[in-house]
Parts: sequence; structure tokens; C-alpha cells
Amino acid sequence: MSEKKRPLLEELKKGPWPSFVKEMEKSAHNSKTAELLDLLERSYEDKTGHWKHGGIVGVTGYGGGVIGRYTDLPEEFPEVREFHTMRVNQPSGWYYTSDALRTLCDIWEKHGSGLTNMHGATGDAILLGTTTEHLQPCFNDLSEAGFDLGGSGSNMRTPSCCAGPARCQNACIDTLDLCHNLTNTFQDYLHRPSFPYKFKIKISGCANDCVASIARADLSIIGTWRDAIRIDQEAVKEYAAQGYDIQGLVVDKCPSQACTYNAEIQEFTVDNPNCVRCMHCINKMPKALRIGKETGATILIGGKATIVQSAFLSWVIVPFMKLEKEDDYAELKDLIERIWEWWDENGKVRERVGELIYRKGMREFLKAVGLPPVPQMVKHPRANPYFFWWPDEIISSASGDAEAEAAAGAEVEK
Amino acid sequence: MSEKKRPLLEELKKGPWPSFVKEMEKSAHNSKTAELLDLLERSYEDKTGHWKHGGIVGVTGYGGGVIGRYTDLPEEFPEVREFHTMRVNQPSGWYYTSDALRTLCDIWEKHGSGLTNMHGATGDAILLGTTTEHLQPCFNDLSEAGFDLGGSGSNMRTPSCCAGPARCQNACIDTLDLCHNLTNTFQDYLHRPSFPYKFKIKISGCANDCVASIARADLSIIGTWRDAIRIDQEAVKEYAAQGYDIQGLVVDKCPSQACTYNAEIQEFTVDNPNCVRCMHCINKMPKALRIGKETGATILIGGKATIVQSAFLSWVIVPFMKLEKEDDYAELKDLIERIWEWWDENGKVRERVGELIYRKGMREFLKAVGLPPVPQMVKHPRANPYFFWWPDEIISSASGDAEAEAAAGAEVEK
Amino acid sequence: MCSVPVKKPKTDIGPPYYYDMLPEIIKENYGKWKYHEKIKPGVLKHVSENGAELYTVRAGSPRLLSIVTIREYADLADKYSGGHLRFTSRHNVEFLLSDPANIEPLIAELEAKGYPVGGTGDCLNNIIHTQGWIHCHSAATDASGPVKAVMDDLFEYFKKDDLPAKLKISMACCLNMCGAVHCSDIAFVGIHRTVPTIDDAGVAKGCEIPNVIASCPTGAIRPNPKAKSVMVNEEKCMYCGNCYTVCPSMKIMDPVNDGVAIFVGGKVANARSGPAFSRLAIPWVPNTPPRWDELVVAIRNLVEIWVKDARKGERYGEWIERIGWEKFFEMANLPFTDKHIDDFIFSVPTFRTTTNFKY
Amino acid sequence: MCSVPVKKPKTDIGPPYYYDMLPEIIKENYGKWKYHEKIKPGVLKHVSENGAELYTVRAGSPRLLSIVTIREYADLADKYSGGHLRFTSRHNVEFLLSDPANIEPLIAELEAKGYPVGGTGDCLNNIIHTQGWIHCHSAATDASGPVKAVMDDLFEYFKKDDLPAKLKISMACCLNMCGAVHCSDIAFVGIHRTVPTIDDAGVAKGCEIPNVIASCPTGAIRPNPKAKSVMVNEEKCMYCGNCYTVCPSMKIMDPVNDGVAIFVGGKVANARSGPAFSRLAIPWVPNTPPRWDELVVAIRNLVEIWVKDARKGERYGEWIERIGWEKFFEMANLPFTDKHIDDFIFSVPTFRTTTNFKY
Ligand code: SRM
Ligand code: SRM
Ligand code: SRM
Ligand code: SRM
Ligand code: SF4
Ligand code: SF4
Ligand code: SF4
Ligand code: SF4
Ligand code: SF4
Ligand code: SF4
Ligand code: SF4
Ligand code: SF4
Repeated sequence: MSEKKRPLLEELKKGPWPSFVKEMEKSAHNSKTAELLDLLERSYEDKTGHWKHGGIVGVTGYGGGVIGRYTDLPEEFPEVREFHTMRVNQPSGWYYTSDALRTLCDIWEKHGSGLTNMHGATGDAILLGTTTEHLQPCFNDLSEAGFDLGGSGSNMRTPSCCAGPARCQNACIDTLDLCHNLTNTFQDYLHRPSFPYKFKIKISGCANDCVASIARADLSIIGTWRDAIRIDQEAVKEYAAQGYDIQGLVVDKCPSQACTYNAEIQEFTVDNPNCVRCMHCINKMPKALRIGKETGATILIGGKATIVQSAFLSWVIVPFMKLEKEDDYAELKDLIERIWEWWDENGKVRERVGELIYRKGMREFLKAVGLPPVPQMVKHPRANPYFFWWPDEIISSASGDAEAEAAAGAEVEK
Repeated sequence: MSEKKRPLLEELKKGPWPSFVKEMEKSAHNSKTAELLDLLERSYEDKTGHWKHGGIVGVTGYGGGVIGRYTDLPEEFPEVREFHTMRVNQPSGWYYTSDALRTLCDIWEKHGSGLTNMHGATGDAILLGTTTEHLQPCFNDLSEAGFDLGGSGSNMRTPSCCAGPARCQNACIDTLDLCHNLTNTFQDYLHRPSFPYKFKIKISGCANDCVASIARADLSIIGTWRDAIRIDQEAVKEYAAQGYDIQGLVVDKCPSQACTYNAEIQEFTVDNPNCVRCMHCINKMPKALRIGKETGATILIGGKATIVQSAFLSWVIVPFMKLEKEDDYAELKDLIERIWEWWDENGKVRERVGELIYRKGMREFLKAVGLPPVPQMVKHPRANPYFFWWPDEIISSASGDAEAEAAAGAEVEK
Repeated sequence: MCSVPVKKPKTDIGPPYYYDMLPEIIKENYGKWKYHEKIKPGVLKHVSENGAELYTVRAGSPRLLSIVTIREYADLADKYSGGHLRFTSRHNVEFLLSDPANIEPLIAELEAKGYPVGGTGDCLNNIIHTQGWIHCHSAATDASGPVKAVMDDLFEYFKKDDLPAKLKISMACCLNMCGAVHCSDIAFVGIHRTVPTIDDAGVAKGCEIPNVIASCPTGAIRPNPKAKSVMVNEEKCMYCGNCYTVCPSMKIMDPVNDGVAIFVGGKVANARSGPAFSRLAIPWVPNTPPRWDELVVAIRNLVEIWVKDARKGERYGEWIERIGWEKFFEMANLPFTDKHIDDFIFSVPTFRTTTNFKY
Repeated sequence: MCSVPVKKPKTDIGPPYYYDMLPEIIKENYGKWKYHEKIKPGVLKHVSENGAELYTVRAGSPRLLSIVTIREYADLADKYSGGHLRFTSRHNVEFLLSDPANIEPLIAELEAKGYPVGGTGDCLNNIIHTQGWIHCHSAATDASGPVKAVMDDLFEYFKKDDLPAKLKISMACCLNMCGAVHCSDIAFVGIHRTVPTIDDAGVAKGCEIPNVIASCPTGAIRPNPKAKSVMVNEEKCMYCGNCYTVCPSMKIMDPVNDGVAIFVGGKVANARSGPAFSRLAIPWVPNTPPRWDELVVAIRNLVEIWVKDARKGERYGEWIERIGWEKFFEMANLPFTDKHIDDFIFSVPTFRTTTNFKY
């Protein structure tokens, strides 16, 4: 661990931001971790990674949750010949007690490198580096201590959610409970890959979308409300008194010109039917403005990163759904299962659900999952005239067919 | 021509808008036109057209300019068994003298139905309905009188242009001269189809685009300027004096917040570097504001209607080109020929140039025609990381290759 | 009956020289116009740098003109505008006057003959349109008939210029969209709704099979080698008729199912917002000649909600942009259907990838 | 050495119950928070309907944590926040305090241990990132190293919250984009620049050829039946490495040509404008371990022009939207190349279909 040994990595111990190299060194009494440092130094020299896929590894009864990894220089670096990752399903919202964390550390000290990611990009606690031999025992200890694995492979991935009602006044839904509930309900899909490809669910309590669900979840659940923004005019006056530029920083930036500020009487008003609930004014004046009371969520589909058809942002499929703890989120779960069924039946290998919808058309999707088309699903209607008719919308004989004509949308007020 | 005979068409003689049925009846002493009315009545009964393609027809030496047309009910309607259209190249900007029009009418009385479209959607004067036998003689008479045919088929189509400097203060270029010049220069491409598909050129004198060139020309030429909007502050004051809402109707609608109005001193100012020359303020205060003096045109490519890949609007390929009468528009013509060459070499049958660029990428196109990429070509740069490198941008050896590295755009200020 | 060529015809002479068509006042002030004024609906005045004044009188035209009418135009031009006139890019006729005293007499005569004067400023412009059953083999509806019916109904708006902004309506009789209607405030277009029926023998004899296959935007056509013809996958065909254009043996006409689709909110000018496509509002109204009543009612409704709700200066699409498409469908009292959601090549960017919407 | 299971392990027990992790003050005020205040960079105060006050202290984290550090966190939590803490969606650690008196001592101890407090409000947030050479077989660059170098350089912005708006930087080490960087204010991503080299024997033995072919976004791969392998069309391949992901015998690493591409102007929140993709700013900077100097300089430049020119409240992309991309490239002093112009599936809607632009 002398400066001599790893001169390149040594450079990354400098500077004010916490150093991952120092973190690795903290666990370098573990021989795996020490060798990982050496291997990384080599990568820094070579400007290339030194990992490869290998045989499939895992734990009994599960098809996911472990990423098998092997170095391509096993002779030189025998300690990281096998260096698998275990994905441990985080508690909703990444809340921990110190004891829960210590338990995790103890298990990982026993079975692995002592290195982690808190957390992975999907949300799991990542235990970074162990051998095939240790996988099952480590899992057993985790499970004994109340931890379960997250997802990997072509399955439902570990759902995640924002800080939610535990720590945020903007939470329109109980993101934590919903996340926990969905994870438990759909565990089988999480642990046993049976989908065409991965399927991610992320839940944000409001349109600020602090877990970036719209960008990186196939199913994005984003809290919203249906009634009116709550306004505390006294607090508005306080902002004004402090010289806060309500007109410039709040009103002028409203995307739908739905709020106004009367500087004379220091009154803030919202034209609620025209408010698109973007959160901006609430964000900027949290003491004065508050989300509505009749809350629920917007459901969106299709978000994913670049591969293959390029990145998609999720789009609206249900503008507003009440999410009732009381009925165990039945409506939502039902929808999710219908979506999976259709995707399962129609998706090609490695085709995300958004890509399948692109290929087959929203029309097919909506019909299959039983959702009514609504204008909120689109930025704007189609520009091309290439639309399809269902057989029952077509008039079969010259005599005409009043019903089909109506169904076909001869949308004319006479 | 009694009401009895064509009861459906009769209905279309009613109402305040000029009636095309009356127009047809005006020429119904011509037996073709009379039968055309009968055929149309039949279409109104059947709710279907009664025309079909047929053998290729035309005039000696030309491959376009005539649309062959035959009724599918030749027994019943022998007079319109053949009913071809001749497309006559309009004078730039559709300016006529009464004599020129009379000449056209006389020729068409002699050779055709007496029906016309003034004009077709591309711009030609359409002579509607004659027989194969009459085509050549009619052409000869036209040509003798100073008229030539326009385009049809896979060729350059008849260019057209807006009213231009002859009748409009907004004309940044001489649309009429340019249109005439291009038509004459490229006549061979107009008359003798040799392209993968049609190619349309439309020229508007300013961004108001009164010939809709951006929507319906493969090559759109739109006048603009490079210096400053000319402001007559006295005239501004007059608008103000008349109570005109300069702030609300002009300033607030500027797409780039580039103009301001000082109501106190009744002064209008333009932040010219941030003005996108959209024409709005000039349109709204024509007496006070005027286009700049250093004028030229923006060149755009790819516009077309729906078939096959859906409609495209033309996009910018040259932000500003001086269009010099003096050098006979050499730069533009040169560019057009390079575009055709590339399209000709690479285009599939019935592939518009815009669709070819979509298929091959702007990168291939720009390189082939020798245009430098500029940000004005895009609304925004690409979001996906799927871009290509030219072989000379790649570093060939581990030793590095400073030149390639530079070419590759290691765009870093050190 | 027809003239016999006495000598080798001249070819490639090009169009008549526009300059020869211009009145003296234009020649003198060519490129020197300074500003224009709207005198009244249908009448413009252009003033040049050296004070010259040119008056334009615009009259509505059905575009399909008999030579009888054109000669009348010529006569009127001789009488009032020194023999000079032009046609517009929307097919109206414009008389170019240097003497303002001629304006009213000209208008009176035009109106008397049934050629209405108007269509300038913030008004309804003439409807761009195409051939329809008059001349095209590909038409899913007539062009001149529906246009006449709609213009009759909206006639008042052609005659006054106090609409929120210009109103540009266009029509095309099939998806080839010769009217280039795809960027209009309101566009209506003839559409089919059933798959083509294939005459195998005709295809075998008359069509280039690779071209036919390539013509299909959705890849619905595959070869039928046995019949030396092609087959259509009914699930993929969206009745565009493009195959019919390249191969007449793929009949696509269907009198009871053909009809008209209506799009809204497009524009061409770069003024303020850039050019924009029109978007589907009503997927289908039936073809009901002679006066397309359903179409006429539907379009009037679309026009009226805009006239009523738009702010001064808002083109149709700019108005919708402000209120939102969800409000548009509500105001127009139109159902939103799966047809409104794009499922062609560039569909994904049209999806609402934000929670910002109205209920 | 490792524990031997004494009984059948429990499966499908699900994640730990979050509720058990919450401090008393949260349990009491769950769902009742009324508003929050920014106390200072790194410290938030949430106030509930019944007046309770919860303090959050946020510390920056390299995400790659040793259990030694996690235990230190646990100890700090025991000492200052009743044993309660959480991690954020950008991998910072947050201590949840009910006693404001503990704030400063906690901060002092965190800073002393090298865990900087900050990253709230209008500041630079922690950089989302991925595995890199630490653990992934697919990485075109390291993750932790470049992130450390950039955060060191921009450290000042993590500590103060007076930026024009939040600044969210993300990174991913290959085009799989596990960091989901595609909607960040600034995103940098490891890219390859050369086509994969094919080990035919390896492909024949280890890869599903149809899957390999389907994996290619541009259809550059076709079968090579002779070798029971595949071939790559060099003209079509844009080095995404997706084939390598499904088939390790299609080696894509190239130490001299691999590097990093930089995108700007994306966002996720629906606040004001909807979510937006990041757009290409710099196609490539070389991989220069250990401290990626070119990358660091490039990103600082990108940050500084925004800090200097943006108005209060303007996220990166909102700023560019206002000034225009042409001005952005000018201000950033960056060349605009053919690489910046999209040529993938949804390219056409990204083209400038208006004459509205600045010079
Ligand atoms: C560990 C993690 C990155 C991290 O450091 O945080 C990760 C790591 C890998 N991802 Fe990922 N992905 C991780 C989150 C993501 C995300 C972000 C997210 O989930 O929010 C994305 C983008 C969102 C998305 O799903 O589109 C992501 C998009 C991909 C893709 C591209 C998928 C696509 O359809 O575009 C692949 C490629 C694949 O599936 O073959 C991939 C594949 C991989 C593999 C399995 C590639 C491989 O076979 O080696 C990586 C394993 C690395 C390793 O050594 O452990 N990973 N991956 C993240 C999971 C941790 C966790 O469970 O919490
Ligand atoms: C006459 C005219 C319509 C009119 O009534 O004004 C017309 C008529 C026809 N067009 Fe067109 N097009 C006419 C302007 C247009 C325009 C508008 C324009 O040029 O500004 C367009 C849209 C812009 C564009 O080019 O994309 C247009 C897009 C088409 C298309 C679709 C091309 C595409 O790539 O999307 C076809 C189909 C084809 O080429 O096979 C087509 C094909 C046809 C054919 C030749 C179809 C046929 O084989 O029967 C029509 C002949 C009708 C007839 O009976 O004469 N026509 N066509 C226009 C030409 C008159 C003139 O020369 O002035
Ligand atoms: C005569 C004509 C040009 C020609 O070469 O034939 C013409 C002439 C003028 N146009 Fe135009 N435009 C003409 C078609 C167009 C078109 C093309 C079209 O309609 O298909 C457009 C683009 C349409 C679109 O955006 O969808 C067009 C968009 C404009 C605009 C921009 C309107 C806006 O959106 O703000 C202006 C400016 C204005 O009106 O303030 C304009 C302004 C003008 C002015 C005022 C220019 C001038 O100062 O001389 C002319 C009188 C306009 C009027 O009617 O009040 N002209 N103008 C065309 C008349 C067509 C007709 O008979 O109705
Ligand atoms: C802790 C965390 C949620 C979690 O479950 O972990 C969180 C917490 C809060 N977010 Fe967030 N956001 C968190 C990630 C995000 C993300 C996701 C991301 O960064 O990947 C976003 C979307 C990012 C984007 O748009 O690209 C996000 C967009 C916002 C916004 C909208 C900002 C804007 O564009 O206007 C707000 C509102 C604001 O700041 O005014 C917000 C506001 C807040 C508030 C003020 C909410 C509240 O009242 O409690 C919280 C304190 C924010 C702060 O740091 O000042 N939060 N926030 C995340 C902290 C990450 C970190 O460590 O830095
Ligand atoms: S998404 Fe909304 S509810 Fe969730 S933490 Fe962010 S601001 Fe709070
Ligand atoms: S939430 Fe957004 S849309 Fe609604 S009033 Fe506030 S700023 Fe406007
Ligand atoms: S495009 Fe411009 S120059 Fe041409 S007629 Fe219209 S306003 Fe005048
Ligand atoms: S021309 Fe357009 S962009 Fe320029 S100042 Fe006038 S309104 Fe603004
Ligand atoms: S739109 Fe279609 S039917 Fe109408 S003229 Fe053009 S090609 Fe013919
Ligand atoms: S009508 Fe159009 S979609 Fe249907 S088969 Fe023919 S070309 Fe294809
Ligand atoms: S971004 Fe690529 S290299 Fe990095 S962790 Fe994900 S799959 Fe591996
Ligand atoms: S690297 Fe990507 S583009 Fe190239 S062959 Fe492989 S999958 Fe295709």
C-alpha cells in the first residue's frame, strides 16, 4: 500500500472530495480488496477494464440478485478470479437504523470484500465482490438477518422510491408503503426472471421526481393531486416582506400562466383548472403553498436508457389514479399485471416494454390492458394520417351501419 | 343542363362562394366538359372517382408536363375516355397581362375542355382535359406563344415563388428573378425525368413564407437578413398614438425576447444579435419596422408531404447565403447540382431527398455536398450517443496520433 | 380539328418572362416598397420609398376556372388595372391598380359577377385544394365540392378581417396530400378505411412488384409468388393507398368507408413560433355528397371555438398550445380515440413524457 | 471459513420494513410535514403541521464505501441522530436529527473525517455514477476515478447553494448508461470509437447468433454462416457495444480510442418545463487516467459559462433554450460537428425546421 505500489491510484487520494481509493484501502486488509486495488491500477495503466462475464452464478431458488464477475487476468490476480456482486434489496426510501447497517457490514465482512455501493443506481445496496462459494452462505446470513436480494436479469427489478411522506411535505402518495407493498407482492417476478427483459418501477411522491422515475423506470409512478393548491396568504406576505421576487421567480416561470401575484395586496392566486401541477411555485414558496388534498398518482410507462432504440422518457397512461392503502393498491397492481401479460406475450427477447409499445402502437397496448385513450397521453395528436381502424368500426355494407358509424367517430354535433 | 339532369351538382351552384359547377357549365358547350359534368354527377352518386391511369402520354422531347387520364367508364362517357392535363409553367409570381391570359385561353379553347386550374398546387397553370391527339399540337401552339410546360414525374418540378419585390416590401431576395433563372437553368431536369423521384423548389422572400416553401418544397429558399431591423421611431410613435398595443401584440409575442418597447418615451428597440428574424414585429408594425439591408436567404432541405415516411418540414442547411444576381446565383446552383448528384447516386426509386438524408444521415449528406455542420441545422443536438467517426478521426496506434486527436474533437481548452 | 405543326416545335423556352407582365408602377418601384396598409378586407395598399402607391384588389376564386371567367378577369384588368393582374399562392386573383379611384368600381363589378372581394388580413383565406373526382384517379373524396360547401358556410369570415389571426384551411383528396395540407390551421383530407383488394392478374401484368412492396410505409405488402402478385397483411395496412398509386390493380376505393379526416393547428410562417404540422382532430367524417353536411358542421365547430376563445394574434395552433390539447378536445366536444395517438415512425417524441397536463 | 446453512434458508422475505427504520419524530409526523427550510448548505429543516422540527444533515459520499466507513456513519448516527440515517437517490448520506443542538457537532465531526457537508439547494449535487473498471466488463472508461476528479475540481459548488439552479451531473461508463445519465444537466459517458473485433470461434461456441444480430441498433451485424459467426458492417457500426453485452466474443475495448462523451441540458423534474434529454456537447475526450484532465477542464468550462450567464432559476437546459444552441456552442467555445446532428431513429424531429435562429 506504499505510494510506490500504485502511483496512479495514489493521485486519486488527493483533493477535497471523499476518495474511493481511500475507501478501498480501508478494506485492504481483505486480500481480495488489496488485489482489486492492484487490478484497478493495472486498468489505469492499460486504459481498459479487466473483467469478464462467466458462468451463471446465484443462490438456490433465485434467478437473479447476483452479478457474476471474473477477471480476465486470473493468473496475475487470483484473489479476484471470482468477484461477484450481490444486490441487496434496500428498505423503502433508503432509511436505516445504525444497527441495520452494522448487521449488513458484519455479514459482508464475513463473506465478501468489505466494499459496497450505498447504493446502486437501481436502488439496491450493492455488496461488491465475493466468490461463488460464498454466495449461498452469504444469502443465508442475509436472509436470517431480514435482508433479501434485489433483481438482476430479465425480471422485475428492485423498485425504489423517494424520501416520501417520512421526510417530505410534497409527498402526494405514500411512496414508502407502496414501494414496500409492490416489492413484496411481486417478489416472485423479482427473484425469478421470466420476462422478455428487465422491468423497473420507481415511485416519486410528486412531480419533482426525486428518484428520476420518469427517466429510468419502465413504470413510473408520480404523485399528484386533483383539487387545488393550498395557499397561506399570510406566508405569502412574509415572502413579500423579505423582498422575495414573487413575480419574477415564481409567477413568470409558471409553465401554464396559471398563477398570479397581486403585488398591491400581496396576494397569490392559482387558476387551478389551468395549473399543470408542475410543483414550481410550491418549490419556490414552500411555506406559503402546498399540494392539494385530493391526492393520487400519475402512471407513466416506457422509461429507459439508450439501448437499443435510444432512451425513452416514460409517458402518461393514467393521468390520475387514487392509490388506496385500504384496498391494497388493487387497481394499480391489476394494471401492472395486465401490462406484464401483454409484454410477455408480445415482447421479443431484450425488448423493453416501451420499445414494444413503439413497435406495436399505443392502440394495441391500450386495448390489451384496457385503458381508455385520453389526450393527456400525448404532447399532441398524430400529424400523419396513417391510423388504423378496428374491424367493428368499418361499415360492412353499402346500406350503412349506424352503429359502426357512431363507433368510428363520425364526431359531429348535428 | 337542366336541374333534372344533375341534381347533385345542382346543389353546388347554391351559396355565396363562386361555384366550380357554374365554371364547368360556362364551358359546357364543349362536349368534353359537358360529359365531365355528367361523369362528376355519377361520382357524386357513387361516392367514388371514375378515373384511372393509362398509357404514358406526352409531347416530343419531353418526359413530363402531361398527366394522362382516362375514365373507367369509357363506354358511357366516350368524350372523356381520354382527358389529360397539361401543366403550363407559370410566369414567376403568377403575374400576367390580360393579353397573356387571353392567349392561353385561346389555345385552350382550340385544344381542350376550356377548363383550367389557376393554378395547380405546385404552381403551374393547369389546362384540364384534352385528348392524346391534341397534346402535341397544343404544345406547339403554347410554345409558339411563349409558354412552356412544367414538370411531372421524377424530375425537378416547376419552381414557384411569392409575390416578391414586385409587390412586397418584405422581399429580402428577388424571388421572381431567382425563380425564373433557376427554371431556365435547370430546364433539362424539368422536362426530362432522370431523378429518383420528384424534386420541388420554392422561393419565399421572407420568413412569412407565403408560398409555404418550408412545407412543400424539397429545397426551400427563404429570404432573410444579417444586419439590423430598420426602425422608424416616428412611425412607432404614430402606432402608439393610435392606441396600438405595442407591448401586448408585438413585444410579448417575440419568440426570442429580442425586442422591447419603452412606453414612456415611445421607443421600440431590437436586440439584433438575439433576434431570430421571425418577421412578427415587422408584420405587426409595417410602417415602423423594416427588414435589414444586408439581405440573402436561408437554404433548407427535405420538405414534403406524407408519403412514405410521413411529412417533413424542410430544415436549415445554409443559414445565410448571399444570392447575387451578378454572378448568376452561382453558389446556389452549384449547391443544387451537388445535392442532385448525391441523391441520384444514392436514392432509391420514389425516395425523396429528405427521406434519403434520413436514411443515410446528415453527416453523409453534408460531407457529400461539402457543407460545414453548423448548430443552426438542428433544434438541438442529438440525445443519443450513437454517432459515427470517420476513419481519419480514429487514432491508429497506441503511440497516439495528435492530428487525429485534434480532428476527433478533443475539444478542450487547455 | 387541331393544328398541325408546320415546323419543329421550340422546346425548353422556359416560362414567360415575369417582368413583361408587370405594370409600369411596379417596374418603377420594384424592390422599393416600403410598407403596406390594409384598406379594407380584400384591398391592400403598398407604398414605395418614393411615395408611389399600388393598390391590390383580391377576389376569391374556385380555382377551377373556365376560360370564360379568365377572359372576364382579363377584361376587368384592362378596364381597371391597365391590363395587369396576378394570382396568389392560394389561387385568388389580384388586380394591381395604380389609380385608387378604380377600386370601388372594380369591386362592384367583381361582386356583381359573383367574385367576392376579401381574404386579406386576419380573415379566412381561400381553401387550397386539389383535383378530387374532377380529375384524379386516386381521390378518396371530391375536392371542389367539399371546398365549395365549406366556403359557403364560412363565407362571412372571408369578408371581414377581425379573426384572432389568419385562418388557413387546406384540403387534399387523398394521402398524397397534393394540397400540402399538413401545415394548415385546419386541414381536411380524403382517407380510405379499408385494405386494398388485389387483382392478382393485373398486378402480375402491370406492376413492378419490388416497387409495390417498397411503396408501403408500414411494410404490409409481401410477395405472393404463386400468383406472381402480392399479399397484404391486414393488420399492418393503414389504407394509405400508396400501393394503389404505384399499382392500379390494388383497388382501394370503398364508397361507404372512404371519407374525410380533419387536422388542426398547423402553420407555415416562421412568425413567432416556427412552422408546425397539423394534428388529427377528427379521424373520419363520411363522404356525403353533394354538400358534405357532416364535414361542414364539424369545421364550423372547429372554427367557432377558436374565434370565441383565442386571444388576438393567436393562430389556431398557438391557441391550442396555450390551452392544451386536453382542453381543446373538451371545448370542441370531440372524443379522443386511439387513432389520435401516433404509432408511425416518429411516434415516441409525441408522447406526453411529463406529468404536466390539465385534467 | 464460511457459515454452513443449518436449516433451509428463508427466501422471498422481502426487504426490511422501512417503518422500523424511522426515528420517532418521523413516525409521529409521517405524512404531516408542512414545509421545509434551507438552513445552510447541507442542512434542511422540515416542520410538521404540529410544529415538530426535523433536521437533515447531508454529507457527500463517493458511493463506493468500505464497511469501515458505514460503521462510522452508524456510530455518528448513534451519537447525533438517535441511530437514524438514510441514503439519498444520489448516494449521499443523510442524518435525521430531532435536536438542532447536534447539527454543528455532527457537521464538525463529518468534515473532520473527510465527509463534506453540502449538496442541498441550488448547488452541485453528488455525481450519479456506475461501476467502471472497478467491476464492470463493459466499461469504456472508469467511473469512480473521473467522478472523483470532477468533484474535486468543482468542490466549491457542492458547498454553497447560490448557483442559478440545481446542477445535476451524472456519469455512466458505457452506453448501457446504468447511471441513467440521459436526463442530466451535464452527463458524461464512456464511449468506444472503433468497431468490435470478432472472435469467430468464441461467437460460434458462446453466443446466440439471432440475439447478437437483434442486439445491434443499426442493423450492422449479419450472419457469417461459414464461420458459424457474424460479420460487422463497418459503415453502419457506431460502436455502441451492445453486441459485446450479449456476446463477449465481440471485443470492443480500444484503449487509445475509448474515451468520454459529454452531454448537457437534460432534466428530470417536471418543475416548469417537462423532463428533457441531455444533448451532445463534446463527442469525445480521451481517457487520461489517473485524473482525466481534459474531462475535468471541459466540464469546468461547461459549468462556468452557465454560472456566469444563466438567470436565477434557470436549469442548464432552460438556459440553453433561452439563448439558443448556436450561442451555447459559441460561448462554450466548442466546435459543432457532424456528430452533433442526430442520425438515429428519431432524428428528423431534431432538425431545425424553421428559419428562426441566431447567427
Ligand atoms: C450496478 C449497476 C450500476 C451501478 O453501479 O449502480 C448496474 C450495473 C450493470 N448493468 Fe445496469 N446497472 C445498474 C442500473 C442501471 C440503470 C439505472 C436504474 O436502474 O435506475 C440503467 C438505466 C435504466 C434502464 O434500465 O434503462 C441500467 C441500464 C443497463 C443496461 C441497458 C438496458 C436498456 O434497455 O437500455 C444494461 C445492458 C443489459 O441489460 O444487458 C445494463 C447492464 C448492466 C450490467 C449487468 C452489465 C453486465 O452484464 O456487466 C452491469 C453489471 C455491473 C456490475 O459489475 O455489477 N444496465 N442499469 C446498477 C444496478 C444497481 C442496483 O441494482 O441498484
Ligand atoms: C395537380 C396537382 C394537384 C392540384 O390540383 O393542384 C397534383 C396532382 C397529382 N399529384 Fe400531387 N399534385 C400537385 C401538387 C402536389 C403537392 C403540392 C406542391 O407541389 O406544392 C404535393 C405535396 C408536396 C410534395 O411534393 O410532397 C403533391 C404530392 C403528391 C404525391 C406524394 C409525394 C410524396 O413524396 O409524398 C403524389 C404521389 C406520387 O408522386 O406518386 C402525387 C401525385 C399526384 C398525381 C400525379 C397522382 C396521379 O398519378 O394521379 C396527381 C395527378 C392528378 C391529376 O389528375 O392531374 N402528388 N402534389 C398539383 C400539381 C399542379 C401543378 O403542377 O401546379
Ligand atoms: C398574396 C400572397 C403571396 C403570393 O405570392 O401569392 C401573400 C401576400 C401577403 N402576405 Fe402572406 N401571402 C400569401 C400567402 C401566405 C402563406 C401561404 C399560404 O397561405 O398557403 C402564408 C403562410 C401560411 C401559414 O403560416 O400557415 C402567409 C403568411 C403570411 C404572414 C404570417 C402570418 C402569421 O402567422 O403571423 C404574414 C404577416 C401578416 O399577415 O401579418 C403575411 C403577410 C403578407 C402580406 C401582408 C405581405 C405584404 O406586405 O405584402 C401580403 C398581403 C397579405 C394579406 O393577405 O393580408 N403572410 N402568406 C399569398 C396570398 C394567399 C391568398 O390568396 O390568401
Ligand atoms: C433527498 C432527495 C430524495 C431522496 O429520496 O433521496 C431529494 C430531496 C429533496 N428534493 Fe429533490 N431530492 C433528491 C433528488 C432529486 C432528483 C433526482 C436526481 O437528482 O437524480 C431530482 C430530479 C433532478 C432533475 O430535475 O434533473 C430532484 C428534483 C427536485 C426539485 C426540482 C428542481 C428543479 O428543476 O426545479 C426540487 C424543488 C426545488 O429544489 O426547489 C426538489 C426538492 C427537494 C426537497 C427540497 C424536497 C423537500 O422539501 O424535502 C428535498 C431537499 C432537496 C435539496 O437537496 O435541497 N427536488 N431531486 C434526493 C437528493 C439527492 C442528492 O443527494 O442530491
Ligand atoms: S419526489 Fe416530491 S415527495 Fe418525493 S422527495 Fe422529492 S419533493 Fe419530496
Ligand atoms: S404548480 Fe406549476 S403550473 Fe401550477 S400554478 Fe404552480 S407553477 Fe403554475
Ligand atoms: S414571403 Fe415575404 S416577401 Fe414574399 S410575399 Fe410573403 S411577406 Fe412578401
Ligand atoms: S423579428 Fe421576430 S425575433 Fe426579431 S425582434 Fe421581431 S419579433 Fe423578435
Ligand atoms: S391529393 Fe391524391 S387524389 Fe388529390 S390530386 Fe393529389 S394524388 Fe390526386
Ligand atoms: S394501402 Fe398503404 S398500408 Fe395498405 S398495403 Fe397499400 S401501401 Fe401498404
Ligand atoms: S454503464 Fe456499462 S460499464 Fe458501466 S456499469 Fe453499466 S453496463 Fe457496466
Ligand atoms: S458495436 Fe453496436 S453498432 Fe457496432 S456492431 Fe455491435 S451492436 Fe452493432
